[in-house]
Amino acid sequence: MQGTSLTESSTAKGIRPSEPVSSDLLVRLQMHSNPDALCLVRATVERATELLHFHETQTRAIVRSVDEALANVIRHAYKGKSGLPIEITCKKLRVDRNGAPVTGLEILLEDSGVALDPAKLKGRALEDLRPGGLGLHFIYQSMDEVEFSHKNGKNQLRMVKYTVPANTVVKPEGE
Amino acid sequence: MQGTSLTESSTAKGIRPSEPVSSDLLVRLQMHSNPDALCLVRATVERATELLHFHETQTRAIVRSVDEALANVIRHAYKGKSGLPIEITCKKLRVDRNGAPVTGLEILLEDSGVALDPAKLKGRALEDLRPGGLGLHFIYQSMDEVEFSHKNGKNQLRMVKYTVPANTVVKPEGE
Amino acid sequence: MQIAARASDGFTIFDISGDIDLAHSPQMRKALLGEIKEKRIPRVYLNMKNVRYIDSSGIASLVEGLKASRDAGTRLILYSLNNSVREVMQLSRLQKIFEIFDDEAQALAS
Amino acid sequence: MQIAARASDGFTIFDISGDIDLAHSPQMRKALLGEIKEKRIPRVYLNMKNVRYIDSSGIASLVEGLKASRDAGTRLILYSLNNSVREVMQLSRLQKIFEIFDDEAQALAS
Ligand SMILES: Nc1ncnc2c1ncn2[C@@H]1O[C@H](COP(=O)(O)OP(=O)(O)O)[C@@H](O)[C@H]1O
Ligand SMILES: Nc1ncnc2c1ncn2[C@@H]1O[C@H](COP(=O)(O)OP(=O)(O)O)[C@@H](O)[C@H]1O
Repeated sequence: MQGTSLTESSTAKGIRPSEPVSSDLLVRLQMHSNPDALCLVRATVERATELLHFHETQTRAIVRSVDEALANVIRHAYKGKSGLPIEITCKKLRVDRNGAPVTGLEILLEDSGVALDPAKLKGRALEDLRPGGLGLHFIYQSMDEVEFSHKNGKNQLRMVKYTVPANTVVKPEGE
Repeated sequence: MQGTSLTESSTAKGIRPSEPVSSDLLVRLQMHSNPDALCLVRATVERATELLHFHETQTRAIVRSVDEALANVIRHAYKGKSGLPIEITCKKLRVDRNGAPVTGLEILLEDSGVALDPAKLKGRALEDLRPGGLGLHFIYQSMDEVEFSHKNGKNQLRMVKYTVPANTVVKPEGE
Repeated sequence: MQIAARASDGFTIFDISGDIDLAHSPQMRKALLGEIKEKRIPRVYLNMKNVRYIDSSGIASLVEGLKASRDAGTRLILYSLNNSVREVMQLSRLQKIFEIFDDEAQALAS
Repeated sequence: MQIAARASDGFTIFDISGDIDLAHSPQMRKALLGEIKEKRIPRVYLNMKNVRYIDSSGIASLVEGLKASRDAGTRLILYSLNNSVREVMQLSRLQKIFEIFDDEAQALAS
């Protein structure tokens, strides 16, 4: 017996091959600030990472980061109030910030909650055995780029992970 | 040993219980008419059905219907052209069209492709062994309500499935 | 979807895994028709054990394969279908049209 | 998430399955603290075999449980952690703080 792998990427019969589009949108999700909806986002992000051929450990790290970031939006930006809008945009990146060819997943979270206090964003020392304060730590440990910003009255959190670590890894100070 | 099930629905610590919101939006997805994105939608819809406690067989039937309907949008409404917008809205229904209390999942698909020809929407006789023409059959077999419409220049397909079959099941004629 | 071929004297086994959907059914179709129409392999087996999902375009590709094998006077044999794939076969009323076996041993012995 | 209790003389086993996330960690926390703080059960076991995901709020609830058990002079024992849960324990640097065993037999024998 001889093994031949026939895996290839192919377009569907009768489907014209992808034309170059301005953005490489994978999917955009709109949800309400309801903890029950987190499992939907985790599933979507998991599949998006599979599409980009991330390893299992990387997939879990990305899913965890998005989930923790959304939990923070619900608990902190929206102070636990449900029914408020959150948007998650997943894009495929083909170049890093220096224009070098890469495969990356960019995830942009947007909410209209209270703007965050950058001083609180460092996470905490883990030596202290107490509940809470782990979410940001997970995110900073897992993602290659993490940027909080406030634009057009919205909080934005942009996270990027590359399939192979990029040359330029932006980590917050103190990590 | 004695077995006690502790399952209950509960809100997170520090989270105020859900306030009544006008709509029961679970999630809205925006994607491009790219076959690769179908797997993302299937994963999201699968979790949405789990959230509403559909049985496994029902879950598969719903996921299949959404997937087939999206494939039709890509192949027929957009004629295989990629990069064009599709929107999928998943809502939880608490009452059926007669106001009777139910648990249902409503899925609304919207595209801006060519309006469809109602004459073609009947599916085909299965006796004829030939490839193609199965998608609509799957959808009509699986969902409790299936409605095609055209509003504000957009094609809309509204599909509903109830956890227990509703009294009023709207099936297209001929089914 | 991933598809790998195990070729032997007189037959080929395709081990398919993942989702056979609009994005991937053309790849399966190409593999099937290559083995059936071009190489005219007497028996082509599809191991569906790890197929998580199949859509109507995947079913259409299987039907095309079946027709090609009938034309060529060869066999197309499916085995290890999970519930999801079985349901789709039933919905399409194809479970009696295809040769379907429970597992590889039964399929190879058939 | 689903949580079911198997209660016996001197210990309780919680079989947890699914996702321990922001929506469900309060339910696990309540179950844990009830057994540890209120009932003061000497050994509380968490069977994590079917836990698909745990987030930082789930970890926080486990830490609360651990603290409560230390205060009460009882034990909280975890077993059958999959890769996903193990990774989160490591990220939180908690893998050495908790009593963690490979499977139920080893946990019960400890
Ligand atoms: N999206 C956000 N909006 C506002 N504040 C935030 C946000 N995310 C994190 N923070 C702040 O950073 C702190 C640390 O967050 P984290 O590490 O996730 O732990 P925890 O949420 O358990 O406190 C939070 O307590 C909060 O003050
Ligand atoms: N979204 C749509 N827009 C336009 N036409 C459609 C759409 N969905 C289905 N149709 C028409 O209905 C027919 C039957 O669809 P279907 O049962 O899914 O099988 P197939 O797509 O394989 O032909 C299609 O061939 C097409 O003409």
